[in-house]
Formats: sequence, structure tokens, C-alpha cells
Amino acid sequence: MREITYRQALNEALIEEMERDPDVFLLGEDIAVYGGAYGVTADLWKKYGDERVLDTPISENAIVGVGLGAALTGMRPVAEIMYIDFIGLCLEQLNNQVAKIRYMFGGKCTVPLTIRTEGGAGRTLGAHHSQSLESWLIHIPGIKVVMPATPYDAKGLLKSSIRENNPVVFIEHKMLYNAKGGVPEGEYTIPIGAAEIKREGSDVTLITYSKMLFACMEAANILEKEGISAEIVDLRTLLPMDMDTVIKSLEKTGRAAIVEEDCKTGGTGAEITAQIMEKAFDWLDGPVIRVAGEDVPMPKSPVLEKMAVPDVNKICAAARKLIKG
Amino acid sequence: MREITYRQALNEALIEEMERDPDVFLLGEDIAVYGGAYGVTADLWKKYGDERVLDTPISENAIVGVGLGAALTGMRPVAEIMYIDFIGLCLEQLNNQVAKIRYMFGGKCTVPLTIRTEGGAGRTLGAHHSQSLESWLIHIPGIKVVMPATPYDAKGLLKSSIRENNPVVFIEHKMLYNAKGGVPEGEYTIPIGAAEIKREGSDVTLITYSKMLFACMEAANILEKEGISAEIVDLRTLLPMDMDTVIKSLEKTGRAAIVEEDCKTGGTGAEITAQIMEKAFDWLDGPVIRVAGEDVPMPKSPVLEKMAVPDVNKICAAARKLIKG
Amino acid sequence: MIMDKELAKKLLRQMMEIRQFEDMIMELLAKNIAEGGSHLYAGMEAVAAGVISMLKHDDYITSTHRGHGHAVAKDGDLKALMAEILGKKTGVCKGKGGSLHLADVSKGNLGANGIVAGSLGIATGAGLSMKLKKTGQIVVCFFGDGASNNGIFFECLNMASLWKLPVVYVCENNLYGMSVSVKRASAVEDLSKKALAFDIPSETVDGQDVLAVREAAGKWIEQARSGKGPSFIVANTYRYYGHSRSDTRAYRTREEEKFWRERDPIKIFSGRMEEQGVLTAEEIKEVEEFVAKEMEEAVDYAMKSPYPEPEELYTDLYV
Amino acid sequence: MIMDKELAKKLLRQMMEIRQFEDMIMELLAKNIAEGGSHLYAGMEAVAAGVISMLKHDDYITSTHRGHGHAVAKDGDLKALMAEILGKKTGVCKGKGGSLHLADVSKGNLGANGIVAGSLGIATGAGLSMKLKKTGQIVVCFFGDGASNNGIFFECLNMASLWKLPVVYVCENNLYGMSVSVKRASAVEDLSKKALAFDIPSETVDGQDVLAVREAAGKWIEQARSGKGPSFIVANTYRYYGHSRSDTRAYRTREEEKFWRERDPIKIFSGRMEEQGVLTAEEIKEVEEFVAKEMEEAVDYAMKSPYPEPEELYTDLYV
Ligand SMILES: Cc1ncc(C[n+]2csc(CCOP(=O)(O)OP(=O)(O)O)c2C)c(N)n1
Ligand SMILES: Cc1ncc(C[n+]2csc(CCOP(=O)(O)OP(=O)(O)O)c2C)c(N)n1
Ligand SMILES: [Mg+2]
Ligand SMILES: [Mg+2]
Repeated sequence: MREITYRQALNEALIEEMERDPDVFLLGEDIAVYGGAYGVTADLWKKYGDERVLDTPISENAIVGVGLGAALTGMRPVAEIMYIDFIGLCLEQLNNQVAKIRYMFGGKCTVPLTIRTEGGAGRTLGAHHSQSLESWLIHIPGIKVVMPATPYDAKGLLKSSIRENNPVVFIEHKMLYNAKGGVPEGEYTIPIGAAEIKREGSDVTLITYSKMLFACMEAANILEKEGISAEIVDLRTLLPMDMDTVIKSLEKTGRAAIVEEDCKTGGTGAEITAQIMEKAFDWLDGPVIRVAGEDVPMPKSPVLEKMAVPDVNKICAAARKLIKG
Repeated sequence: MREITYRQALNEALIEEMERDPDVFLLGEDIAVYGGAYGVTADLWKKYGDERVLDTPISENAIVGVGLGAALTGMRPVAEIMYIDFIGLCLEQLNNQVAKIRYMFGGKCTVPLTIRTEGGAGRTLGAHHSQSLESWLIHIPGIKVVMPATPYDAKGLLKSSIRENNPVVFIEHKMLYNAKGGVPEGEYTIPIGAAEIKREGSDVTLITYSKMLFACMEAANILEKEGISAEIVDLRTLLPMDMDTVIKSLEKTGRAAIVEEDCKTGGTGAEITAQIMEKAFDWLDGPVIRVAGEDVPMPKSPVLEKMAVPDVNKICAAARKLIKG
Repeated sequence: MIMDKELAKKLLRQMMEIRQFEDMIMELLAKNIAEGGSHLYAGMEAVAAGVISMLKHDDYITSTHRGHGHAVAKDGDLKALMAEILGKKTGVCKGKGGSLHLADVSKGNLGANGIVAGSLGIATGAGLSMKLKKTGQIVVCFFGDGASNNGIFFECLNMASLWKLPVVYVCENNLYGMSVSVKRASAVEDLSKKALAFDIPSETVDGQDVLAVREAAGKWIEQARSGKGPSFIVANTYRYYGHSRSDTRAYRTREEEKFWRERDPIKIFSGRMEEQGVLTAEEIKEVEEFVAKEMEEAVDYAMKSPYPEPEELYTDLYV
Repeated sequence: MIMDKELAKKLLRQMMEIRQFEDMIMELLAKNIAEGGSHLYAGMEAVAAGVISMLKHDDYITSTHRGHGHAVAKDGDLKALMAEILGKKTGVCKGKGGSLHLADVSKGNLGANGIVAGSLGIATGAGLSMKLKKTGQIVVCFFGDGASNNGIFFECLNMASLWKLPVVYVCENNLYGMSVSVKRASAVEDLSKKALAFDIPSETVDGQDVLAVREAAGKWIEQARSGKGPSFIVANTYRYYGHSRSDTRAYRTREEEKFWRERDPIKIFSGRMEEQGVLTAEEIKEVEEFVAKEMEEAVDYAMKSPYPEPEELYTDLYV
């Protein structure tokens, strides 16, 4: 299969969906001439013009609100919020309006709105450009939350998100844009809400998503040499969460670590742990371990930034602890 | 002890702190002439005037930002956000600025800012005036989150919050304002970060906070008649969380249910469950149960609203399940 | 503006429907049949009726927390609206929305909103749809004086002007946002000045005079429809009752209330119609009685309707 | 304005410090010694230097993501600032803030900000403090043309005008917010019109002319200090480099860049000072060399400084 970057995979998904459906249009800051802060919308403006690739003012709350209004009245907008760190500017619209309007109206409207954003640390950009705030989003009934790790998943899931008649927040990772992987040309989709076993194993289950998948993969290689066989569940969608796949893996391994970049307290790992507790307590050989970001704002200093997020060593240590107790 | 309402207890705390410290001032919507949407600031404007009780425009994001600016430069503001449902309008300022500024500045400033707000269902106000969004807030390192249930705790904790040199979000419950309880006149404080056993018991631990405390108390009475002895831990502060008290109770009972009004997925109960898993797995006789709000926007219809939040029956059922497996 | 009888009756009926719809709600609240909050529109009827009577059926509106008037005027089904107020299954939102979320997308009402200024984005986005799809429809966005201090209001006006969207922004200036007077909440008392920051044309009208409202609305709706972009109407008006039920109205005087009650939009309009010989006293009475009957039926329908089934708690969240 | 030698030297020095500080950063970035984002202020020096040179030491400023200029001009400790850029322990924020969060509260700099318009609230709140405490201090709030489209900008201007706060809002209009031109982002190209919505007096100045900036700033700072409330200065200026390193500047022409480069604030000012006989070419050269030496020392200090200890990850979060 052809190898392309995560960025290209996303760009291709946007083009295919814009070709497929004339109601799809993009709006966001610097997505037109500039092609997006991280280049995901590169060249789309040249191709489709101002009517379908709309640069907006720096007005995050209105971007989401306008996206909603357009979605309610026949369009299929894809809005971009440049950094998930800015999501606090538009959470009112996202939580109160986008997520709830269908329910409040007794099901008498649909919201085919996709909000693309991007998060994560790794570029020493400091506390306002390095966050992972997905756990806020899984606490919003009415939306779906998608976080792909590979170019393949990125393309297939972005296409599904755009076609979805429910609002989707689609979260990319800034450190993955240049990562390459096999991606078929043309049409395929990946169902929202389906996790995938990215590596089979029998001793411990590593539950993860987005960039941390790759740290887990590396960790699994190291662990293998130590005789520990790690299975890796890539959630891909956080809401709804595919707990069946998680539980099935746990039935086999009896041990789980959740690996997330977002800071620990109140993070997504807490929810996964709670659901494991509820649904698979009897399968557990010991407590689930959370390997998560530290509960601090992201420090600028490169040495501190590295410490603030999980790495291969921490994952390996967790797996060893799970095995050895 | 004298009995006064939760509302009066809060009002008294504000007066005492304003008397004590001339830098304390209040800002928010309709807090002056109107005395606050739920009457907490009643008569304070008459007493202290425009300079210390400041009605603001309907500008939630600026209210928090202005509170921060004032706190950084020598004042000790108490800002009110009328409903926690509106917190999405000011989470950028709260999360990126208020919570992180001290850390980002290398500790070279302090933020003695209290943000009072109010949440919860029960008045059939529908999806925009009934939410409990505290789990978003416990995911913000740098702030503290306080949620008192009784008039006594309300007064003591509000006084502590105002004196605190870290930012505090203080969340009241709209259905508690008229609830009465014993409150000493004059000075006392309650430490932030300390849970309290509100009822001793030996068979199951009910971990809760805010209004759900009272549902748990009622449930415990019913359970007692069935021979089930419930211990009730009122967390009072959610961040930092007093897990020592929780664990100590669990060492005794081995069984826990977490009772929260906020919707379940990504809720505070998930974090508590995860921490129990991490710190007290060996004490557990079975999985922790979450009794939480349903994962839906709050419906207007009174019959549906009642179903959407935990009640005494659900708590009793959970306790019985914990006992009987 | 020369009036024909039918139009005069229609306007009168609409204003009376709004007034009586709320009289009924007050009764239901007093009897504890209705629960929860209710922000009453009484006193402001000429704004909703005046503006909306200039719209086509498939034009859109967005409304506010004080949304009964807009919902009734936009071809509202009185029975379904009343049932919604009571949280009944037959409500326009199946009882899930309530007073704060009255909506009927099929009639072009994109909804009341519990969040002040919460529907500014929706209106502006609907305007963007209309422009992109070149449908010729337009959008009217209602909001209050208080809402005009919220960030999203400014963000949306900027976008609407920049992109020449077919949206008419109608600011219902009833002098207070809850308890805070315009003077204490807005740096400019003349709210039309806010449009200057966006090069949006604006007009201030007497919101108690349904014909004046219609005239202004007509002009700006036409401008929107012809692709010339957004406009900003400030309608000066007054709400008769407190902000919500618990409000003792300590922030305003009884004299001020009296002054405005004397400028009642229904009285003004029916008086003028009689004076000008468009309607007789009899005919006015007939309209009133017609509306009273409609209202009784609506309340009856709402009260007899069942509450939603428990399963309804979980439906309608996702497609 | 008549100039004395000392003042001329000071202004020149400040502008040169900003310029050379960033030249150094560019070098460090090119050599991969500095990491992460860096929004360069080069080309805009006259705005920071002009405004801040009119402030007292204990007046406050708030800054932006493009904050090197403000930080240097507000009595910045060049060594500590440079160390901060490198994320070192000796940095002004102990290496935790970096370029996007340069701050020094002890010098009255309430911080750069990673969020566009993110410090508008802080500035306004500081203004409120000054008013409540009657200290006579004032606040200058810097922000960009792009920021002036964000909701909180409008919310804050409204409050500042309403409460007559001693805040001077300085909009650095460098024609673009990242890649989007003012024309494409703001309904009004003349940004001073935004102040009309709040009855705030405004003035537009040539941001390349440090003396013009000083004159305007002086007037409005005085007005703020005397209790007459906020003001809005639009300083027209230009950033020489791309928005950030990856920017290819496809949204603007090389001619436009050339036009602005010819209006270089340092050249304009030093040329004029020479012309008017205030400074000799020699003296100008001396200032430049003085600054070059300062910069070398700053870089040397920063590079030799250690990174924070691991424990530092957990300190400074709570008091
Ligand atoms: C964002 C937000 N802030 C505050 C409130 C509480 N609130 C409800 S209505 C209202 C006053 C609104 O004033 P205005 O916009 O003038 O409308 P009016 O009530 O006068 O019709 C307030 C403060 C809210 N619902 N939403
Ligand atoms: C709220 C927010 N939205 C978007 C961004 C990304 N961003 C950083 S700088 C910038 C442009 C800002 O333009 P302007 O205010 O004119 O300042 P300039 O960069 O021109 O100095 C953007 C869009 C951000 N940091 N914060
Ligand atoms: Mg009003
Ligand atoms: Mg700019």
C-alpha cells in the first residue's frame, strides 16, 4: 500500500468528501490561503475557493455557533479549532447548543457538524499550545469524539465523521502530522465507535489512543524481549467507547494499563478504569494502572515537558508492575 | 446551635470576609440591586455599595478574566457565574489563565480569586439550567474545587475559599439554598481538601458530595432498617480530593458506591473509582458502583427530569447490590 | 402604511395570542400546574408580531429565553407550544425543551435558548447556509439588550457583515437585562451604536408600535433578501412582569412601569385601527374572543396530554 | 517634540534591544539551540518602545503571543528573558513559561499570552484594581488586529468604558492575524471604529514613528491617570517575518514587505535624530554596539544556565 503522512491522509479525506457532497464546506482560522496551522487544508482553497474554504476571524465561539447554524439548515460544515487549548472559548456553544439541540428539540433536527481540532505536547510550546483536553469532551452527551493515531485511521474516520449526522469532535495530534503509514487511495471508511487491536498479546492489555499508541507499540517491543506479551487496544473513538473490545482483551490478559497523554486527574483513563471496574472486575488480576500526563500545566522547558507526558519507560514500568504485582 | 439556610450561611460568610479584608469585593451578574439570582448576595450592595458589589454586563468570559487581573494586582475578588451551565463561556480564562498563570510565571504571582457558581437539577429548567459540570473542573490543575452540602460547610468553606491564595471554584446547589442547618455565628473555617464522614457505618461506603449527600442520608436510614449499615463520606472538596478518608472507610466496609448528580460518563465518580482502584484494590470485596446522572441533556419534563438524576431508590438498590453481589 | 382589514386582524390576533398565551401560563404557574422558569414576553408583543409578520413561511428566526412571543408569531401551533410548556409528550419538542427551548424547525423557528446570546451563532450560521445555498431565505435573530454585551454577539455581527449574510439582528431593548439597566451594563445607552463597529446599518424603532416595527423590519428584510447584507434593529420596548417569577422588580420604579403600560402595543394598535376605521370595536372584540377560545383549547389539550414515557429519556440524543 | 540626547539614546537603545534580542533568537532557532514557537516582533519596535517609554515603572502592561518587544521594553532583564526563551532555570519564569509566556510582575509586565486576546481580561481587571485601590497606576493592554475580533475584546472594552478604568488599549495593527488580512477578518478596516461601540475615544497613529507613538500614548496615559477612563490606540505597523517559523508568507506580497521595510522604525528614528542634530552617527553606532554587547552577554548567560531540576515540574502550581 502507498505510504502517506497523517496530514496528507486528512487532506485526502477532506477532498474526497468535498467532491462527494456539495454541502460539505470548511471554516476556521487560517485554513484558506495558509492551508491550516498544521497544513491539513493545504491547497483546498485554491481548489474550492472562498465559498467552500472559509477563513474566519479569530472568534472560536462564533465558529462553532455558525457551524451549528449552518448544519441545522442543510449544510455539512467542517469547522477547525486550531488548538484544543482554545476549546474553552467555544465549550458553551459545543456543550449547550451543538450537543443538546437535537435532544432539546425532541429529535426534530440533525446536526451534521464536524469539528476538527488538534492537541498534544512535544513542540515545547508551553501551557497554551500543548494540552489534551479530550476528557472534557467525553463528558458531553450528544457528541461523538474521535482520536485517530494512524494515517489509515485518520482518513477513514474523518470521512465517517463528515458523513455522520451527529456532531463529531475529531481530535488530531500535532506530533503525528508528519508520521507516515499505509493508506489506500480512494474510498474507504472506518466506523465511529470501533476500537482496534493494534497488536495482539496475552499477558497485559495496554489501552490507548492517538499518539500514545506509538509509545505503546515501542514499549510492547521492549516488553516482548523481557517475555511480557502486551496486547494493544487502540480506542480510536472515545465517545462512544468500544468497551467490548477492551473487555474481551481483558478476559484474556486480566491486567490492564491505560496510557493517555492528557493529565491524569479527571482524565479519560478514569472513565475507562471505572467501566472496567463495572464490567470486568472479576477478570482483573490486579488494579488497572493509569499511565497519564502529570497534573501540571505544560512547562515550556524541554526537559520538563518530556517528564510531563508518558513515555516508553513509564509504560514498560507499568506493564512490569502489572505482571510482578 | 442557631439554624439558618444555606443561602444565609453563604451570605454571612461573604459579609464576614468583606468586613475582615477590605480587598475582598464581589463581581457578577445581578448580584447588586437584585442580590443574586438565588439571593446569596442579598443586601450586600446596600451595605457596601458599587465599589465592593459590582453588577457586571452579561460577559462571563470577561468576568473571570477581570477577576484574575484584579487578583493579580492586590485585590481578593469573589466572582459569580450565575449558573455552572454558563461555565463553557469562561473556561478558556479559567483553564488557561486563572489556573496556569502562577505556574507559567514560575511561581511569581498569586491568584486569590474565588469563583462562586451554582448547579444541579430539580427545578425543571431544562438543559441549560440544570447541569453539574464539576468533572470538567477537577481536570484543571491549578484550581481547587469546593462543593459544600450543608449550611455549616457552606459558610466555613466559603470563608476558607476567599482566604485561599489559590483560585477556588466554589459550587453551590440550587436546591439547597432553602435548606436549613446549624451554623455558629461568627468566625470559623473549614479546611479545603478535607472530606467528612457524615454518618458512620460498617457495611458499605457511600461517597458523595453536594445535594446528593441528603439522598444518601435518606437511603442510609432505609438501609439501616434492612440491616445494612452505610457509612457516608461527604467529599466537600473535589480538588484536591481527600482520598485518605475514602480509603479509611473502605478498609472498614470493603464496598463502595459513588453517588453524584453529574452525568456519569467522564464524571467525578470515574476519577474516584480510578483512585480507589489504585489505592485500595485489595480492600475491595467487589466492584465500586457509580450511581450517577444519566448521560442525557436535562429534559424539561418533570417526569423525565426526576429519572435523569440519582434518587434514594437507586442508591438503596446500589447498596443492596454491593452487599448481595 | 395603509391597512387592510385582514392584515389588521392578523396582527391583532397575533399580539393577542402572545398576550393570552402568557396569561394562561401565569395561571398555570399560579396553580402549580406549570413548573419551572418562565420569562414572560408580555408588553413586547409588537416586536415579535411586527417583525415576523414581514417574513415568509420558510424564513428562519432564532429566539431567546423570552421566547413565547417569537414562537407563537412564527406560525406557532398553540396546542403543541402549550403542551411543551407543561413538559408533555405532545409538546412541540416532545416535552424535552420546555419554555426555554421552544422550537419548531419545520416552521422556521430555530429555537428559544437558555443561554443569553446563545442563538446568535445559530442565526449567523443559518444566514451563511442561505447565502451558500442561494435560497433567497433570510434569518431574523432576536436577542435582548443584555445579550448585546456578550462576546459572541460581537463575533457574529462581525462575521455577518464581513460575509454579507442575510440576517436581520433585532435587539429587543426592554431597558434591563434581568435587573441591570442598560445604563449600568452597556457603555453606550444608544445600542444602535454597536453596529458602528461592524459597518452594519442600524435603525431604532418604537417597539410598542407594531406598524413602525413592520416598516423598519420590511426595509431591512428586503435588504437582506437582495444580498445587501445584515442590519441591526433596536426595538425599544418593555416587559411588564419581573424577569422571572421570583423577581420583586426592585431595580425599577412603579412609575416607569405605569408609563410603559400606558404604551401597551395591543391598545395602541387596536385604538388606531378603530380610529382609522379599519376595524370596529366589535371586530376587535371578536378577535379577542377567537383568541380566548384558541387558548382554552390549547390549555385543555396541553393538560389532557400525557407526560412522555420513561423510555423517552434516552431517545432523540443521537440520530 | 523636542528631544534631549538622553531620551533619544534611550529610545534608540530600547528599539535596538528588541531588534537584536530577536536576531539572537533567530540565530538560536536556526542552530536548534532554541526550540518551539517564536513570534517575532521585528518591525514593530516603535510601538512597544514608544508606548512603554511613557509609563512609570509601577504601571502595568499586558502583552501578547508576540511579546518579546513588550517584555524587553518594560524594564526587561535581558539575561532572564533570554534564559526563559531557552527554557532555563534562570529564566524570568524559571523556564516554565517560554516565549509565549514571558512575564515579570515585579516590573509590571503581567505577561505574554498564548491565547489571542487572552490578556484583555487581565488588563481590564488590573485597571479595576488600580481604580478601586486609587493608586494612580495605569495599565496598557497590547493586542493585535486579529485579537480585536474575539469576543472577550469587546466584553472588556465595554466594562472598561462603563467603569471608567485607567486602561489604554493599544491595538498593534500589523495588517494580518496570522495569514488573514484585516480586510478578510474585520468588517471594519479602520479598526478605531470598534471603539465607537463603547464610546471610547480612539486615535490611530503611525506605529513606525516612535515619537508619534509617544505623543499619542502620552495623551491617553494622562487621561487614564487622571481618572477619565480608557482609550483605544490603533498603531499601524508591520511584522517583518512570517507569523511563525513555518510561515511562507503566501498571503502577502514581497512588494508590500519591501514597502514596510523601508519604513523601518529604527532607521526612521536614528535618521531623524541625526538630521536634527540630536545624535551623531557615532553616538548611534555606540548605542548599537552597547546593545550588541548586552545581547551577547544575555545569550551567553542563557546558554550557560542549567535547565530546571526535575522536581521543578511539580512546584509553583499552588501556593
Ligand atoms: C450566558 C448567560 N448569562 C446569564 C444568564 C442569566 N440570564 C437569563 S436572562 C438574563 C437577562 C437577559 O437580558 P436581555 O438580553 O436584555 O433579555 P431580556 O431578559 O431583557 O429579554 C440573564 C442575565 C443566561 N441565561 N445566560
Ligand atoms: C484564541 C486563539 N485563537 C487562535 C490562536 C492562534 N493564533 C496565534 S497568533 C494568531 C494571529 C493573531 O493575530 P493578531 O492578533 O493580529 O496578532 P499578530 O500575530 O499579528 O501580532 C493566531 C490566529 C491563538 N493563539 N489563540
Ligand atoms: Mg433586556
Ligand atoms: Mg496582526
